[in-house]
Amino acid sequence: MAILKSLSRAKIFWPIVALAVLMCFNLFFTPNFFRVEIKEGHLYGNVIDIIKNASPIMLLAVGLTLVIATKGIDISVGSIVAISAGVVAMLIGGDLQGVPKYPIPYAMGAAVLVSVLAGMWNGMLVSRIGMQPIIATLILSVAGRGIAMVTTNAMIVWLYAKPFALLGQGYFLGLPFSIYIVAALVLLTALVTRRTALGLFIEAVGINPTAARFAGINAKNILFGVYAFSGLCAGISGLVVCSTVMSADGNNAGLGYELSAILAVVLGGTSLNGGKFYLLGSLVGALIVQTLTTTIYAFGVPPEIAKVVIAMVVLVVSLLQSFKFRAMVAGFFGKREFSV
Amino acid sequence: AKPAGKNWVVGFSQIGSESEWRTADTISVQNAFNEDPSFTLIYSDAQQKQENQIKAVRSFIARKVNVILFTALVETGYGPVLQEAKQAGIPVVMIDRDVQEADRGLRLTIMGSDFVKEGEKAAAWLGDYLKKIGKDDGKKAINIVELQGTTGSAPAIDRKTGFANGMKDHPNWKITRSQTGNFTTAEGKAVMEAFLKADKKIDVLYAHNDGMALGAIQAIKEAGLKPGKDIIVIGVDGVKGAFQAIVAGEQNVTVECSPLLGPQAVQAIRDLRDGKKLPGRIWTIESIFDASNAAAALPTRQY
Amino acid sequence: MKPKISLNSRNLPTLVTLGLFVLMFGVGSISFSGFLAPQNFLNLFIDNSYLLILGVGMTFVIISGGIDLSVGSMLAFSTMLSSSLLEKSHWNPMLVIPVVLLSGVALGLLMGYIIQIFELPPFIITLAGLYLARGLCYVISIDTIGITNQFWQDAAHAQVVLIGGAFISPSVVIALVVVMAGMFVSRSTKFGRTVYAIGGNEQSAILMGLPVARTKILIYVFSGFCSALAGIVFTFYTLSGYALNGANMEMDAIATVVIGGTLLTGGVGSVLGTVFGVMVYGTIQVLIVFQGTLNSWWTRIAIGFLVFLFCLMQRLFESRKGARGRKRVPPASAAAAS
Amino acid sequence: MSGMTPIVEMKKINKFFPGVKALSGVDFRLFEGEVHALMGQNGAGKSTLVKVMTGVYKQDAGEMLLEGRPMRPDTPLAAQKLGINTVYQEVNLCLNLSVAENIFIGKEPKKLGRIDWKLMNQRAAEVLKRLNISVDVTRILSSYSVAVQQMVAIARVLDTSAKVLILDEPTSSLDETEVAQLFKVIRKLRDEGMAILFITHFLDQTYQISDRITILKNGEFIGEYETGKLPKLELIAKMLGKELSEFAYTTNPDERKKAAAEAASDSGTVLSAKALGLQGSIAPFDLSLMEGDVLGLAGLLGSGRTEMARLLFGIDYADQGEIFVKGKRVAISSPKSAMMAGLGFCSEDRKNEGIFAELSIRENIILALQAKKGVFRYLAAKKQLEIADEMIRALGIKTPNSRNEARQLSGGNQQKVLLARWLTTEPIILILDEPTRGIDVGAKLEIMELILNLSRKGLGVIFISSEFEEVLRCSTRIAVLRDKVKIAELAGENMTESGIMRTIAGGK
Ligand SMILES: Nc1ncnc2c1ncn2[C@@H]1O[C@H](COP(=O)(O)OP(=O)(O)OP(=O)(O)O)[C@@H](O)[C@H]1O
Ligand SMILES: Nc1ncnc2c1ncn2[C@@H]1O[C@H](COP(=O)(O)OP(=O)(O)OP(=O)(O)O)[C@@H](O)[C@H]1O
Ligand SMILES: [Mg+2]
Ligand SMILES: [Mg+2]
Repeated sequence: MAILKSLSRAKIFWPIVALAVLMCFNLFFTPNFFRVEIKEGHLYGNVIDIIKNASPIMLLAVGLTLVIATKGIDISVGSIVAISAGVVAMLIGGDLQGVPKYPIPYAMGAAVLVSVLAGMWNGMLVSRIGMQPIIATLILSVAGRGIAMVTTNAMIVWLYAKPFALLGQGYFLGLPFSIYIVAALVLLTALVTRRTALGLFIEAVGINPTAARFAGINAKNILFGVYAFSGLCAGISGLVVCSTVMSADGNNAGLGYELSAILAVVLGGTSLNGGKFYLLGSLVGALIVQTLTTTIYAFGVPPEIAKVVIAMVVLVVSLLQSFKFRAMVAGFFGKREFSV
Repeated sequence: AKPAGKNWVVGFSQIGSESEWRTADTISVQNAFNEDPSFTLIYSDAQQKQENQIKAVRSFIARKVNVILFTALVETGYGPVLQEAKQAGIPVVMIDRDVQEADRGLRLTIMGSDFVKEGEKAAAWLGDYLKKIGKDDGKKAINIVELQGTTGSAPAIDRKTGFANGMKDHPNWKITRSQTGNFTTAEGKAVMEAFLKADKKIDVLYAHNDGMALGAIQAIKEAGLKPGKDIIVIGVDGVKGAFQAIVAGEQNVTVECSPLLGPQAVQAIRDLRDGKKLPGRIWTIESIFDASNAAAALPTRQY
Repeated sequence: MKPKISLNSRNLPTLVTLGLFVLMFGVGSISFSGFLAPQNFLNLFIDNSYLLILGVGMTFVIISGGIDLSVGSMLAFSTMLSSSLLEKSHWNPMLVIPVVLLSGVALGLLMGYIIQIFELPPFIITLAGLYLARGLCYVISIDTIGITNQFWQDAAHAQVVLIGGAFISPSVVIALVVVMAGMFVSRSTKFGRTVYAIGGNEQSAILMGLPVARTKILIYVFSGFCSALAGIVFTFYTLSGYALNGANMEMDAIATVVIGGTLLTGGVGSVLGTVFGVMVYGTIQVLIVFQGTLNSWWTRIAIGFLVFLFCLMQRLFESRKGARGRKRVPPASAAAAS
Repeated sequence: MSGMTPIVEMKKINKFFPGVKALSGVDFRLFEGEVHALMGQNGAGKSTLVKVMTGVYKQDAGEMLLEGRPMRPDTPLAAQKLGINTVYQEVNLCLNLSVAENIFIGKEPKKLGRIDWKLMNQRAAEVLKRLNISVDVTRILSSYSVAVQQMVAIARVLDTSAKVLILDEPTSSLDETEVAQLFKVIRKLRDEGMAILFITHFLDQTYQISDRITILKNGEFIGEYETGKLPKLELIAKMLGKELSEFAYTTNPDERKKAAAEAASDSGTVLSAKALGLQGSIAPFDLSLMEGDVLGLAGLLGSGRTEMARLLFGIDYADQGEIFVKGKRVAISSPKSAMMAGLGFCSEDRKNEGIFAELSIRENIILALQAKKGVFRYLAAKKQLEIADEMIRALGIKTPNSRNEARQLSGGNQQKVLLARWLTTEPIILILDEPTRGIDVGAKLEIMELILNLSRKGLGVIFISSEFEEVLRCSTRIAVLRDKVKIAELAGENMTESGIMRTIAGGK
């Protein structure tokens, strides 16, 4: 365990550097970026917003980290977010007085269940039918949004049931409630993967599925499991997304989140080639992505060039993680080698 | 034209289903045509892609439809395919969004709303309202933040332009921040959160659609301010959620942009089949809703 | 190019896709009048010429085991650049075309270079490319720019009439030339075969003394070139530049390449397969338009379902084929570690 | 020789990997018209030296001369351009390309600027014919066995008019006739003046083919010798730095057989298979294995030994017959169920089916045990460390730290890690498919010694090796296979090399 920790610490170093650099930029150039006040009994400020708004991506990133560790990818999570949001909104219903159609916990449970089913569908395609992950999940990423539209009758469903607002808008001990959900999920995932052999098995499957099978690991079940888990994470993320704006928008909920989340995982140090994974790294990656977005809003970057700025930051953070690049910058020119 | 009373096949190329407004539009057209058994509607969703629209129109021509209903995603670039329709003798009726000047000869008419005008209406309403509550003395700066629609989309560009036109009469109005919220509630909220932290004083929020306005309202509330009072909230579209917000006093106004174009479209095509001449432009009937008339209108809203 | 097409394992997926295309076209012809017309068939090419060009570039990238997410944005950028050079700067079209193509090459080179030299994942770097190219579109203009230039107008309206009065557009000719070139390069040049070798096993390719680094960079250069060319063809199609063009088109390109039998894990696939993939994709769209009552959101579900059916069928064919020999490790698991 | 300039000369080469001194101060000379054997134990640095020479790695110190002039290839391609052709230890080909392409890619014959496929296929067939191989060169390489792949790798470098040819363990998966054919070709090339560097762990082959020998040990240069003047025993002693008498059991097979036969006779059956078979893979066979038994599987390449092992271990699913472990019928449907039933299996293809390159050595070792215990009974870090260190010590795995990634190990040490993985699961039946392939003499003896020790403790072993000598040395009984059929079982008197040969030749 100690070894795992020290390794992941080394890996997490560069993502943290990148985050720090972004923060420093804001410290100098964005007025009041770090000001935190207390309003309505909770903390209020850009930094708090970043944590709060990063939660949906963080939740997705947790699931995706495990999927990517098995050398897979899940591009359907954005659509599953929309489905989950749609289901929970339809079950709670748009009653103006805020009386839920079905009890809120049931509605949430149902939404998460549907998401897990979606994840299991992906898992089945990948592990049993043997489809390539990107194609298997492409199916649901296309069809899923359609399903979300069908569930919501293509309307934005507005919610007025107060207690449900807690998930995405509420505060607990002064901090956004959603961050506790993230913390709980990460803690649980870390426990399950690192205090049991699951993490090792996932990595083994990602590195060499055949060898894993020969070593007595049920690779298929592991694959199935990580996609189902990714569905679960997307489902929870969908609840938070729905609660944040108290509405479900089949068209736009979770749109493009899959790319942000994949980006977060990769920025966090987990390789798209599978193998070793870093949960905390993924969280830092998600924070980088969200800090960037918030910076663009707060700094007042014109929308026309916002995308260019994002591209540049993604590039720089990726380069920072490249061993070759660091070696180059450090002046070790000409030390070219092939690892065989 | 064909003899009256005959069954007609109508091809309808819709932009997509990117917003609830658009869906309402689609459903309105579909219902209107389905109610009349002498029409068969062939509907095609372009999923916000111009190329898909061109393909759809080509397929309509191959399918030999009698008339094409067409909502253009962008203004330009449909010339060649409209030319093909003309060669095939199929009339094209634009709905909601028109094509550019040079190609207008290739279509019969346009029915729909005017995004620039919506922006102008919003600015005009704001002028009146500020005068009414006595907040605008013509000198003191009025700080406005703007939530833009999807960068580059026609409603975003036009509603921005329209509002800017309206602002010309008010030198003390200032747009302090303007950022895209991509027409979505979630991004509208996130952007507004950042605005609120960066600027001490925001008087007015102008959102290019109600969805973003509703998201921003939540952000304003979280900042401990009162939407509709501390910050004047202006939206466009007139969706149900906005009416509810106006009734609750959290949004001040919504500029209607009616999607219910179906009945008008059916009527126009019937006229066409009967050999009548259509006017070059058919306007939709639209109004503006604020605290004075929203509550009364709310029960009748369909979307 | 290989002289004869034999039914061996290598072109089986291509044949499967071809068969499915014929089947779908047949179903359409039986169900709808006007479907089985020469023009309706040629429309598939007219309406998808840009996708064919993107597909050829993407095929190379995917065979090499990489991926290029930037193609849709690059296409948009190319439409913006050409329209603004033509309409705002009033450049000569003969100058605009090479400049636009060069811009595609330059962006491709940049991405390829970073991917290769710094050993970064193509998924992320081309994702950055996606943002960058899209951002540059907005920098040029957020408005659509209509093209009135005469040369462009002519190219857009010109019809190459074939026998029987049916016609194709000049863009189709361009696309077919690219397809032929792609087939030639992939089958008959050292570069093309090296692409396959890299996709099969990059480490082996290095040890076999193949110019892996150069080839990998060139693959992205070629894909960038194809995106830029596709952008020009797209402007012939729409006569305008628009910053939101080609959103998610990378997914269309990837889907058609995969439907065409190219494996995303690299090493296996063909340009011809991609052509059939595009045909299938186009036919799905035409079928849905002809059908005409599917609700918009149901079309998405239908398309998802069709992709599912396709992949499922391909998997079945593959495993039937694989069942003959004893199952050994698929080459995929030996993929290069970086 | 000393009068001539060597074609390749390497002086005082150093190469370090994190925590490993792979080469230190190694000198090496290769002359025109000679076959030079590079000898040394696993991890001695042979492959590393080759990789430095051919531009895969860059040396940390030392210089290299090509025909007296300094050379600095920085990629394998550059080395090829200098006239150095190499078959690396890990068969490095592209399984997705055709046989012909694997031979010619990068130097395809052209006609009018395009690849001339017809000529290429024709020439490929010709080159392979020189190696006595006739296969359909247009089929993709993955449809052929490892042996064919190995030959293709060799054919690839035979094609050219290079000055230097390097073969890193080319014979590890070839059978005797194939080796003979290869040697014929090598001799011819040598006589034409090519300099050939040859790495193998087969001592006999070294003496058959080489003119001179360079010995490495632990990355250090031991010496350069004329093959004729270096007796075999001395060579072994130099490579090992160990006395041969330490391996009493294995060097005295007769005594061992007697002891084992006694042990086996009064013990129970641990594994038996009845009419087990799979259509298209292997014909139904019977098999039984006693406690403490070592059953050798002998046969030519492709005779179905691996298939038999895969069926027993549940990798392939038998379509007929049944398996009993300790008299109880077991349903073996996956490696996992086989493992739970008490079996262990070391695959012959350690790169693709064995090692997890990016996992640590420790994780590689404990993985099967962990899989056996299940996900939730996770071995504590301390326990893991204990087990791994114990195994590293017991098997003599050369690594500074069990935390290092497994890919940094040399081939032989990776094999030991695999063996360690299965030993930790304390199986009652262990199937070893070519555990000695590509392993040096010392390690081979160690592994065989280990097998015997285990069998003495009651473990039943199925041992597959292409070297009859090894099979004979270890086994208490030998099953002979030919063309996917088990044709005989030999025991006692009949267990001789000629006995096996006769049995295999018999039916034809
Ligand atoms: N890429 C690498 N990274 C780290 N260490 C390495 C690497 N390659 C080789 N080594 C180490 O260098 C030493 C020499 O390895 P090498 O492969 O040259 O041995 P070898 O003599 O070829 O052995 P074998 O006979 O088993 O193939 C070994 O200890 C090995 O662990
Ligand atoms: N994927 C495959 N497709 C077709 N034939 C194959 C495949 N893999 C192996 N073979 C063939 O099956 C036979 C079995 O080869 P294999 O090497 O497994 O046999 P073996 O008896 O285990 O010999 P050894 O263990 O010495 O390699 C060979 O003739 C080989 O050509
Ligand atoms: Mg070696
Ligand atoms: Mg074998």
